[in-house]
Amino acid sequence: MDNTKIIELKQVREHVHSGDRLWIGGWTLVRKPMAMLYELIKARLTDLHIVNNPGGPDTDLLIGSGCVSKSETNYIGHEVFGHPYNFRRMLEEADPAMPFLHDDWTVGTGTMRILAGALGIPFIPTKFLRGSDLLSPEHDGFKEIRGIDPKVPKIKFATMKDPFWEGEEFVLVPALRPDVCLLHVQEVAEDGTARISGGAFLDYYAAKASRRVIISAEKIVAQGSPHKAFDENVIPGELVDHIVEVPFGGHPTAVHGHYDNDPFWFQEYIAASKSKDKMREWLEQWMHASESFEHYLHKVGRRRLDRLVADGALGYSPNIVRRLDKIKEVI
Amino acid sequence: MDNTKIIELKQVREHVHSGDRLWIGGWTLVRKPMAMLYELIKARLTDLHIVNNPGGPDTDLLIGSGCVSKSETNYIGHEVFGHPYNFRRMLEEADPAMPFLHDDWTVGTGTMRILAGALGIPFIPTKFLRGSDLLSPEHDGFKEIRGIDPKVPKIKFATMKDPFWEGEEFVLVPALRPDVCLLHVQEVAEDGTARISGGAFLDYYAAKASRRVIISAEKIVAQGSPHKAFDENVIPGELVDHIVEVPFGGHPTAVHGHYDNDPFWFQEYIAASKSKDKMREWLEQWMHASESFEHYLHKVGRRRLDRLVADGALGYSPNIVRRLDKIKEVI
Amino acid sequence: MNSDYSHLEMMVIAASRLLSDHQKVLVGTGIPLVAGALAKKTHARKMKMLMEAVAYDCDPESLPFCVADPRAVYQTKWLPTPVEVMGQYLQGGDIDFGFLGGAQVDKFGNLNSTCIGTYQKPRKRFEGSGGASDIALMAKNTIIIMSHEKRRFVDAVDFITSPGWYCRSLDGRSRMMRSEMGMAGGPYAVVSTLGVMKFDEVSKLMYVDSYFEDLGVELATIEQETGFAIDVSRARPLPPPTHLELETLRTKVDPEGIYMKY
Amino acid sequence: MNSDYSHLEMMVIAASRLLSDHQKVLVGTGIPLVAGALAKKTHARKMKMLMEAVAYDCDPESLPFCVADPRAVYQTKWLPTPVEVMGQYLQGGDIDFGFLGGAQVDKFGNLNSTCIGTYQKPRKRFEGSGGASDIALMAKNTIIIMSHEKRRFVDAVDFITSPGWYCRSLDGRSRMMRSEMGMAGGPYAVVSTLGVMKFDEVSKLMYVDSYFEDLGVELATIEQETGFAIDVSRARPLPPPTHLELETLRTKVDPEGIYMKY
Repeated sequence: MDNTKIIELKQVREHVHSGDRLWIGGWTLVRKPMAMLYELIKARLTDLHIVNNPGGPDTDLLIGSGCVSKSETNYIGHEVFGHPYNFRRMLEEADPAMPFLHDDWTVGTGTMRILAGALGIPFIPTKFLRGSDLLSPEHDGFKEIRGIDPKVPKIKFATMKDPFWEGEEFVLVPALRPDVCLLHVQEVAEDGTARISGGAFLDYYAAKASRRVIISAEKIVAQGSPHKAFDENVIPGELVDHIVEVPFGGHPTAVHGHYDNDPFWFQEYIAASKSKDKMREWLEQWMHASESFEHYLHKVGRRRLDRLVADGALGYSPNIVRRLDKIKEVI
Repeated sequence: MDNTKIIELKQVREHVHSGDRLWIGGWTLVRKPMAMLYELIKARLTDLHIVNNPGGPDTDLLIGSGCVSKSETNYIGHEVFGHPYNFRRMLEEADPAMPFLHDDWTVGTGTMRILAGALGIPFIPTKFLRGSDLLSPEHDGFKEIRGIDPKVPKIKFATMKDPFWEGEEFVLVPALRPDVCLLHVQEVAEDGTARISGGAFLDYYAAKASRRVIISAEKIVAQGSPHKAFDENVIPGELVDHIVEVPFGGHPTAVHGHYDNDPFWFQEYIAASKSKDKMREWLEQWMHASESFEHYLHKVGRRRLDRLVADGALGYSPNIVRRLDKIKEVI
Repeated sequence: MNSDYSHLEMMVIAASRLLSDHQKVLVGTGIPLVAGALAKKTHARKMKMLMEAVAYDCDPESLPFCVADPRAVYQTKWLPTPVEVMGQYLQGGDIDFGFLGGAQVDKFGNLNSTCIGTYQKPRKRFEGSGGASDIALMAKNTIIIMSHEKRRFVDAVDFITSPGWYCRSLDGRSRMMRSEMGMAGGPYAVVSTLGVMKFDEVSKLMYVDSYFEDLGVELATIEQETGFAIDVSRARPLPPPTHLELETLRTKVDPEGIYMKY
Repeated sequence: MNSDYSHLEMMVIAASRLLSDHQKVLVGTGIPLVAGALAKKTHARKMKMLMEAVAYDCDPESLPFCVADPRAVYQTKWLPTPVEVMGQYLQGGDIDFGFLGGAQVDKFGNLNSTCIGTYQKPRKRFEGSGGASDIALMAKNTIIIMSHEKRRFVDAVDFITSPGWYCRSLDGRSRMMRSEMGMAGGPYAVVSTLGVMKFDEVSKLMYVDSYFEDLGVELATIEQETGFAIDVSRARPLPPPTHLELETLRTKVDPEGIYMKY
């Protein structure tokens, strides 16, 4: 087996560029490719155009790091852990020095758009969006750059009457076409074949729709028994350009069968993200002052990581405390 | 576990009606729900509207039995075994007593159409069909019934310019909306959850897009270990209305891991299908004079069936002779 | 176990009572998940609970933190992606109940989870729709669950993220009744910390259907905490939690108090 | 092993030589499958062979009988459905070579697998497109493989199932050059029982690129068996099969002679 796809974590910087439309795999708090994103932050990338649907700490953090100029997604947040203060601040206190455009969508339309991207068709009809202010032309967050920026669809949506069946009015939405797709999975084979457990979300579709695909995995494995394994092999190696082994590479998000969310990280991060100054300190300490991801994990500490480790049968850790207001009682 | 979905094979007749749009699962020579189709033939159903893509001996046989008045599919044939003489005869020697309309499609568009059906959207754009005579309005096989028959889309296709990206001209094709979907699978759980190995083809999509779903299986099983099994559970029980256990229920088509194609069946069937009279005799002998599917299998004979049984590791039988012209040399 | 109970608990219990066996219920992250899990573990064992990211028929042993949590897939029989759950089941019209929260709800059941103020210059920006807009549009019925405060129960939401009964027209320029737009579904109930609201068959305006009398809630309290005139004439007291409901909620559904904040 | 070989074998070997490592090749049922398997087992081990119904990277131990045959999935690493193979990989423009047969081919490489005579009242009806039309349209290159007979190599096919270089316009009323319609791809070669034909860069007309001289084929034979005037001026003899090619075909790819009819 050739292993020419294997890279070092730091090399991720060579394959993601300022201005790229970026799909980040996983789902809000789960299986986010955090270690790879940390590299982009340390490389001080700018002008990223976020297209993942939805976003979690990955997206809020990239925004707070000044890496993002555009996002079109359905949600940015930390679920019950708390609010996405970096994202909020960008919209509530627009900063002329850091232009940021946001275009709102929904999970249903984000799904249809990346499905259209995977199918290689430029648009797809959907029943979603009707009745919502999201459809109103004045709420088109990319209004001012449509027809100008070639990485943005010329219009946000179109409507048409179904000519085939009952003649209902339908909404057409444009395909999502990410330039680069970053995923974190449980296992990847040397040829790039990715194995995911506990839900693949939109990872396969995003890999198919993207021009470049980089996968970090808890473990790089030899191909193993193909006959047995094909049900778990979610993404064919052919789609994958580069792979990198990063144990705990999804920290602080949860990776089914490996580890759970790290509530300590969220407690500290969310507190810091409430102000620009504290956020700057947090970035300095956790990103720029961490020479490597190993160094970052060392700072997190073995004791905390051990606590996150998933129970084999359950797929998650029964030991973590999931209420930030009660964390101190326990560790 | 309630088992209210389990029916007898003969009850299939109660759930499929003359005039239904019928999706038949599997693919040409593989995993066709033959035992259930035999019931429809014995019940002398008429006016079926075949929408499966593609068809094999299942479709040619239903046509030869006089059960079908309309088909919209991309292929009807027996692959290398021989030609679909019943289908051919219907088009080459139109019989006013047996009106039959056929509308030609492609695997790509059949796939997009059933995908649209599963998504609940009335149409979908596709890159396929351009450049082909299949797009020409004069070759619309359902021309005379469009706008009249509510089970047929009002138009065959539409074209439009992509308003979002490069402005390419696109073809829109209508969703397929089967009334009833018949599938044959390896295992089905009592709640209807279907397990398929060796390729699911379009079975899941068809089940999702259809109003009623009936599944025959080599074996009905208790639910088993759900955590372990979910990768193989292709169709959720919720979609499934009725299930029936029929060992060899896919004969003479191949069922991965269970048995292979029966070349003897094809040899005899294809020879008979070359003339109307011989076809009538074949139907009498193999369909109407077989009181039950067990009786049919008994006529096929244990020796022939044993020879078809798949090797566990390979998934197919290494023992069958696949050249009809050489069959006699071997058995 | 404490025999006292909170408004939060009563809200979740009242919501769970609206669900029953043989329904397919799509639950959003947060409180809806708690109410769904409670129904499934008490009176609606055969209810199918779906989550937008991953879960088709989910009966978690431990409360999922979000709709993609590994806890949501434990022991599930089929593991879909959002293409199936949202693209096919929800868009296909197969979901009986959608279960949503939000920052604001108005008298027509429109929900806002986008922003306060204008969209272009929001005073307060929220996380965004997630799947809420889709669920409110395509589920056969929607249940909204939300703390009852005047700033949340408003005459008209600042932004219609998720359409209720009187919502945005397709050209984005006016507002129309949902039925005029050929949209099925619509809000069935709003369950709050004070009671359960429903919508008038004809006017589609919110009214009080029942209230938590056992917790000392009076109809005047509801009127006071609602930012528009609300009909309370049809209201009746809701029976307090049963022992089974409270015990299941406290010991099996949310023993950590993640949402119930014990 | 016989050192003689047949026209059929030379056709399959000539076709397999057109494939190489690192290509993604979508093969149709029948002879294309034999040629694909031969390439994969000789000089193109890393070629990915796809089949429309089920196979993504297929290297069967026993020749599949059709594109859904259990033999096609033996040892594959990823098991797609037609939604992935056709809807995503082919439609997405990811297939390097499409490999097709048919009943008729014309001088522009249009293929007919639908009918002889008119569509409405065919003299002879065939099985239909299957995936052929899609593959001919969306693969980056198409290889056509077909027995060389005058009735098959025609001036214009009775029905354009699969578009070649000069095909049907979008309104169905006229014919246009493929490039004018914004369609990529197109026929790269026609491999027959007599030789290998290609298409002129400018005129897009079929010409003879090489012929099976070792089997006694003369250019006059090809002209005779072709139903339109064909340019033979560029033709050169094709090297006969190597020992490895013949032995692999006979002992590993089609030992049963299913397609080679020993």
